[in-house]
Amino acid sequence: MTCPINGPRPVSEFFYHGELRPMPDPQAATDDAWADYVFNRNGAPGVKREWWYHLPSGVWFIAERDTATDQVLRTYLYSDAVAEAVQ
Amino acid sequence: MPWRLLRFALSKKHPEPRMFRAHAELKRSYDVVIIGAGGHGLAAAYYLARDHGITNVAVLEQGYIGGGNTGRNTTIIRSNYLTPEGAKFYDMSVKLWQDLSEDFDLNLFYSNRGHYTLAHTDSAMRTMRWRAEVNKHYGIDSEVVDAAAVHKACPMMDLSCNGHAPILGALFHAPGSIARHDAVAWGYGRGADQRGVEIHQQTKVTGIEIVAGKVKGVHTSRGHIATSKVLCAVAGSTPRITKMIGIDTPLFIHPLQAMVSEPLKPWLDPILVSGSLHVYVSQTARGELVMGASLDPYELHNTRSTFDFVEGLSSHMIDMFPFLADVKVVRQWAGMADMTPDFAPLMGKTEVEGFYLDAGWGTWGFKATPASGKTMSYTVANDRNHELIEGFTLDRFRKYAPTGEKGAASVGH
Amino acid sequence: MKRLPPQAGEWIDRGKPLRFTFEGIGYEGYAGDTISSALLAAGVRVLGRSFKYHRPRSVLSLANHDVNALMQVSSCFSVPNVRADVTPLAEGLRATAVNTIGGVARDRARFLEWLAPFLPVGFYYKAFHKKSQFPFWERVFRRTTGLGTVDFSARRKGSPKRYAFCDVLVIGGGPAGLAAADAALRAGARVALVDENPRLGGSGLYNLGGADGERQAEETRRLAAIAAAGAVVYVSSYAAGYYADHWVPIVTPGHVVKMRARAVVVATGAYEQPAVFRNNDLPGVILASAAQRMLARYSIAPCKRAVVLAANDDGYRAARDLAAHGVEIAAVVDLRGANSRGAVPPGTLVLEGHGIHEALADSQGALRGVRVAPLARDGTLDGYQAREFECDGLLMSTGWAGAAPLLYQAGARMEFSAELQQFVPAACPPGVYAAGRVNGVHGFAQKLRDGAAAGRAAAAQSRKPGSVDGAAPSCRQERAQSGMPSHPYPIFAHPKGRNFVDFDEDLQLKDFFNAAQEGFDNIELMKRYSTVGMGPSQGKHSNMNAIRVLAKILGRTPGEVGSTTARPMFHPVPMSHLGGRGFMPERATPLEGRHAAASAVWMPAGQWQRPEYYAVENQTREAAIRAEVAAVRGAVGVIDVGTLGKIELFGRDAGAFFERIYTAKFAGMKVGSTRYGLMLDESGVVIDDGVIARLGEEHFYFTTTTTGSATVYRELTRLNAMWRMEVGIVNVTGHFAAINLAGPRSREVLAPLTALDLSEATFPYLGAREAQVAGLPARLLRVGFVGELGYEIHVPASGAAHLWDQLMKTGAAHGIRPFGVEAQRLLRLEKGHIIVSQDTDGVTNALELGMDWALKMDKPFFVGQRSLEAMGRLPRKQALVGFTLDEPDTGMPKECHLVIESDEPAGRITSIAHSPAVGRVIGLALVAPALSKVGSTLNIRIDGGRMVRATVSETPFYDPKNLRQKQPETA
Amino acid sequence: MSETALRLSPLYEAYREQVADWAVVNGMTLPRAFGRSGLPPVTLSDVSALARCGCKGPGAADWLVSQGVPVPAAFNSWTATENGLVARLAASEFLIEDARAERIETLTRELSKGRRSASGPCYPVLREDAALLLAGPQANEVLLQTCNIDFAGLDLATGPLVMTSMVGVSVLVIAQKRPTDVAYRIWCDPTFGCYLWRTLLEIVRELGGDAAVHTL
Repeated sequence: MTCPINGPRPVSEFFYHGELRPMPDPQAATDDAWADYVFNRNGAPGVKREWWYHLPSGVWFIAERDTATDQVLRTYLYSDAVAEAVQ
Repeated sequence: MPWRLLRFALSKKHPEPRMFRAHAELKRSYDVVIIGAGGHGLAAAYYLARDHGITNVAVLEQGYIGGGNTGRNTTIIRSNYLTPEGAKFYDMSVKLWQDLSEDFDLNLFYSNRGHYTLAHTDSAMRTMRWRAEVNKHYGIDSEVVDAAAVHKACPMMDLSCNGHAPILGALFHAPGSIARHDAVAWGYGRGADQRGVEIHQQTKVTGIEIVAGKVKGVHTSRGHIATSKVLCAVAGSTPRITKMIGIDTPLFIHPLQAMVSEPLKPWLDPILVSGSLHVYVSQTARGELVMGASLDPYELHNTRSTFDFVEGLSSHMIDMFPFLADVKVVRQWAGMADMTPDFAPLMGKTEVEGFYLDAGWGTWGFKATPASGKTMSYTVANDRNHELIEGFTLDRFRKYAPTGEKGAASVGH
Repeated sequence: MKRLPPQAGEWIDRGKPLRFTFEGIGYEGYAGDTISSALLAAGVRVLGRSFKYHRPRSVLSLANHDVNALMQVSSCFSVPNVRADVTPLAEGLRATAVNTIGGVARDRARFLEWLAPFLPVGFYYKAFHKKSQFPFWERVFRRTTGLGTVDFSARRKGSPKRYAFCDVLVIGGGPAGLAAADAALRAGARVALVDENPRLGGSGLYNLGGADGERQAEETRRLAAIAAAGAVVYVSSYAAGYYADHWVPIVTPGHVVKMRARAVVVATGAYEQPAVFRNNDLPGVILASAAQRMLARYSIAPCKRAVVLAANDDGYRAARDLAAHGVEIAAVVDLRGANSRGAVPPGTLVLEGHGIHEALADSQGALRGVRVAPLARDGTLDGYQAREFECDGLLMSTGWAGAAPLLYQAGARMEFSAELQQFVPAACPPGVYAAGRVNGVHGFAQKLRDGAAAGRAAAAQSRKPGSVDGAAPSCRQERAQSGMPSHPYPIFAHPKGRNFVDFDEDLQLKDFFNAAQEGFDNIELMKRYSTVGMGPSQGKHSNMNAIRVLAKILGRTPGEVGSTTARPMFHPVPMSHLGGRGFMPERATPLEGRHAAASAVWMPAGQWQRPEYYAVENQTREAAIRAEVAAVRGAVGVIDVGTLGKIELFGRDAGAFFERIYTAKFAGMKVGSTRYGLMLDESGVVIDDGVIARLGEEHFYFTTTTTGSATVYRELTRLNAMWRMEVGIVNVTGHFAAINLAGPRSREVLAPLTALDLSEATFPYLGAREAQVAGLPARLLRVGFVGELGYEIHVPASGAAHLWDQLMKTGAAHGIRPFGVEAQRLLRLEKGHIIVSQDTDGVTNALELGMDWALKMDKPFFVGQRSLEAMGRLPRKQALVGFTLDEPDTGMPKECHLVIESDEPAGRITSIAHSPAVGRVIGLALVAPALSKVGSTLNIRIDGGRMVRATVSETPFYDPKNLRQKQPETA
Repeated sequence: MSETALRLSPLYEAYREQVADWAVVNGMTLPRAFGRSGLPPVTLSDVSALARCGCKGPGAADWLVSQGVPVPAAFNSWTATENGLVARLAASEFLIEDARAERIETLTRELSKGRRSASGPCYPVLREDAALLLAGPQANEVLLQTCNIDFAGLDLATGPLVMTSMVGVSVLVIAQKRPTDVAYRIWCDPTFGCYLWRTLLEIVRELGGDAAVHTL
């Protein structure tokens, strides 16, 4: 796993949080839709955008990882992802 | 020497038929299609045929019989669960287990060893008491014991765990057992086969045909089958199947690893589990120590091994059993565990008519094999959830009513 | 067997004799010997017994695969399952064969072989399972099962593990590996080289074909070059497995080296494969390469008179090596047809188109001769035409199986080469290269070229990843020049069986046919049913033949049958090596020494140890705790709360941030005040609580639970990254120490140490201040967890001991006393304060706590709020209530005893204790909503199944109006 | 031991029983000697008494520049200053260490006022770290046995700083080239200090080394 700030490190130095998932508008969402957001996961294999955390430095970042092969395609800070989305 | 082995010496030709027939072709339609020829799928097929008279059943398996988590787990059987739903369900399972070898006429090496869940902290002791009290209420043989009782059961263990995590006591569950895992799949497979069920190995499901919210058929690598009922019993592959029909679930897949030592003369009688040290261990009929730890910390859909795992587990094994320093680890492996947020399974009917789930087996699926077969066959045959699985249905999450097995939150094995 | 005359390159040091015993009999060997080689040299023919039938066995490979010569070896304590073929001899070593009854020579368990006809493949599935009888049979099985014995007196060992780094890791120090290392070094790479033998060189130094001085010389030159170029060499070491990103743990004799390479060359060679024929397991039947190793390394003649079974050139080379050392060759039996013979010493009988029909045993069970028969056109042997040859050694050289586990683990795609009759890599992942026999390249010159090519490619890859395509092996030419190293089916049926495919598990040829007949006719099911390859050698000598047999049964090719996965470990690894030192981080507050000096009795709290209470001489635990409680209620106490998480929040949006993460409101919070907060997860489950202090408009300081500090900080920083508010979060958990000074006299204790005005008016309950205390910059919070006037004082960690000392000094006159976690638990219970994770569990949501005052549902958003809204519309499942025990004399409930209603569980006790302040047993319980009203009766089942009654009560139990926390100045 | 010092090293409990002779450095009680002379192949020293402070936030770099503190340009790097060093942790956090306590006191005072530069705010970070120094020819061997970083492969000219896990503890490590060897500075949370010290010292002693006093 390559931390965008600290470089390649053994995966044991990282904490995995799970997939980056947009939160629905709590006001607009029905109770069912909210429950789906809270509990359901995209459990199927594929390339996912995930939150990872480098424990010794406290850096959060996004990893694009193929969960079938464990291959990490790229990693970047969330702020960069937002910047990218804006552009 | 049992007399029944005589025939092997007396007959010229090996006197055993095939356990499961090979079928050159799939039929055009089946009453029920079961995806997954692991213990769960085959058990459901067996009870469908035996208890419900439904024999026009195909069990489809992309690999080979029992090649998934059935053959990768650490074979621990117990019913000392925390929730009433869990305790009752697994109690049924343990009772079925006890008769299974005779049912099948196949020796599963169902070996009653006694099961100790070690507590290293006072909060763990509290949880043990909670489990014991719930268990006892439902007639399950569990009790909280002190460190002296643990010492008596396993005098060679270092109760201080090298000073890292002194053992204060344990939850003792007398019915805790181990069994020969592959044979369970074979036993159910043979029994189902004998009753007319077709087992199709190397047959991959590529799609599920749904019309107006109802199951109509299954697409496979060997052609299309018409059916109105599909039971999905594929553990770590469940999300791939549910994705085909657009059902969302809380399942997430993490690898679960295990390792085994070289064969040793038997010395470890009970099954030991330590939540604090992330160790569970038992000794098989072959004399190997089978050891496991906690789930891998991130999602992954393959069965690769990591060295971190054997390092951590070995270190904690030596904390508990310092004299194992020179005992060698022969092999490590992994399975894919389909986890749920509340550590309880995901079973029963779904929003798609005729599509039944048998999933969410995380790290607790092997011991559930008979009960899941029994309850799922009932559910499929009657299109009505069996009462023992009502706490395990998918819609509990929309009711914000998880089944709190997670409250036990030690190692879930 | 006697030693041969001294020769150049032998591994034994004849100047250093070593005495040892085997099965209680004394022997002598030399330094450099293994246990097996010393025993062979001493003429011992039977080294062990087989697992199932207890047949006599001896050396097969002399290459770490001789699982039928496993030993129990004792020095200061006894080690099970030692591989005698590779374990160095040591002075005074005592060895016995494992798993015998009464010794290897007269193993009483050998009767099991007579039962063989009754014990077909999988026999144990077919009987013994009557419920009434299984326990008996299980005891019988447990007596016979297993190999070595665990010595409970063996001591804990933690061998130091070590990381290492290199550009190119070459695994295997044979011709191909040395060529690869040499080439990589020449390309300027940092090279590490691993070989499981005590010396490098591999087959280049023993597969000599009679007298290949040139080959030896070339190998020796290369070894010198590698040493001169500074390669890091690990001998007597093996790569246990290949793990992602070129991580390869190297198991050395003393410890594990975790090697991180930029590129890996797998030059692990091949396992020579046994032929299958009747009695192919007799002591004296060995692999040809094993014979060559005996000759060159240990200067032992494997026998006096040999028959060589050959199906390739290597067999003839071995025959010439035998002859060169004076061993008589009765015959070379070549499985191939006419004109395939290689060079043999003059006068040697060569029988082409013949095979071994059976091997014959002498009275000890060792080899005395073979019956050689011509091959029929269908590949079977014609036993009627068999000729008998007397011999005490039979060398098998019929083929090889690549030592490919590491390639499988690396994800190489393997394919079956019909030309080579071997699984070879078709494509390797980036940075992984195969060379030599494992790559299907068999000739010496070919191996050198293949190795050099791999070494160059690996060096280039290590400099610039992706520069070399690791996918296409450039070895087609070398493979094509490798001849036909392996026979396609060196497997021969015999009506009387005992033709073993798997020596670990005593599996005979017919077992495979029978397993297939029962439906176990794919390789994975075959493996699981027959247990082929599941023994200690993990199928290194059985898998390939099992695949061939199954292919034959199914009428397919081995490629179509496929191979099973090869998981780590390559060889078994001791747990002490894997466990290493066993690092277990521990945390200590800066007051650890002060607590120890005050006789603290410790209890674990995550990575911390906290004082449970302070022991007092001649006082029970209970009395000591009672006294601590009394001090807090009546005078003053101090408790180290430094384990609490401590986090600072800065920035314009800090207040708004808190609004979103805690259930309370913060927008209108005044500077210099504190507030209690509950933290939830998205599903509304309570995950943490703490006190939040506002120290400035843009500056907050808050505490978390002891176990929650790291996870809360982590999650907050994630939310901050996502929400992108102007907030800075600093985790100062360890950098601040915290002491809670509590009790009616606390103000008087604190006053002399600070200039801060402590009056109730200027520093009221729930206030927060920054001031100098005892000369230290401190933060003071007026909190009431234990329900008395109190100050939580936070100071930089290095000053904690000083502050403690000063408090104890000024407090002495007021009867100050340190109190521990137990006293605090009781004190807070009297106040009805919850402990997250004791009074809640992994699924308890905030609505169930009866703390609606802390849930500001009218806020726009906080984590968990939306789920609480939805749950608020659904029936509740449980509620946390306080209760008082009705009749304390009937029995004392414990935490987690159940509340029973209508014969069903209806809740559980989460906290309980006798309260001195209330004079009753009080507690908290999570109960069914129907039981949650004040005044409801709770029926509690206690130990022994007895029932006791309690009544739901209001909380706090003690000082319900919180007057004691707000005490005005005492006189 | 001295009763008068205001501050105790986070490592104090780890060596208290082995030390007879104490000194006070920067207001912190420290050993005067560990009772072994000569230069062992590797030594471990307590340098926690060095004055230290930290800051973080988007405006931290600019604010430090405004205070005349040299700021390392690259993430995860450090620069030596006249009496200490400035280390850049990840992107926008800094650790400043100085043998002169007054210098650090001034910075801390300024920081506590809530500082903001053009590029954003700068927040103070309390640094009560356990600070260790590992030196001698075998120092790298200690690191290889305790953490998964190839320190020998780092280019010391670039002043690399590594945040990693050492024997299970999060640490910050820099390598300082010295005339005869490379010394490693290690910082960790003070509550892990004693564990880290004891664990490292055990390995240091296995390698023939020992604890030593390092004069600040």
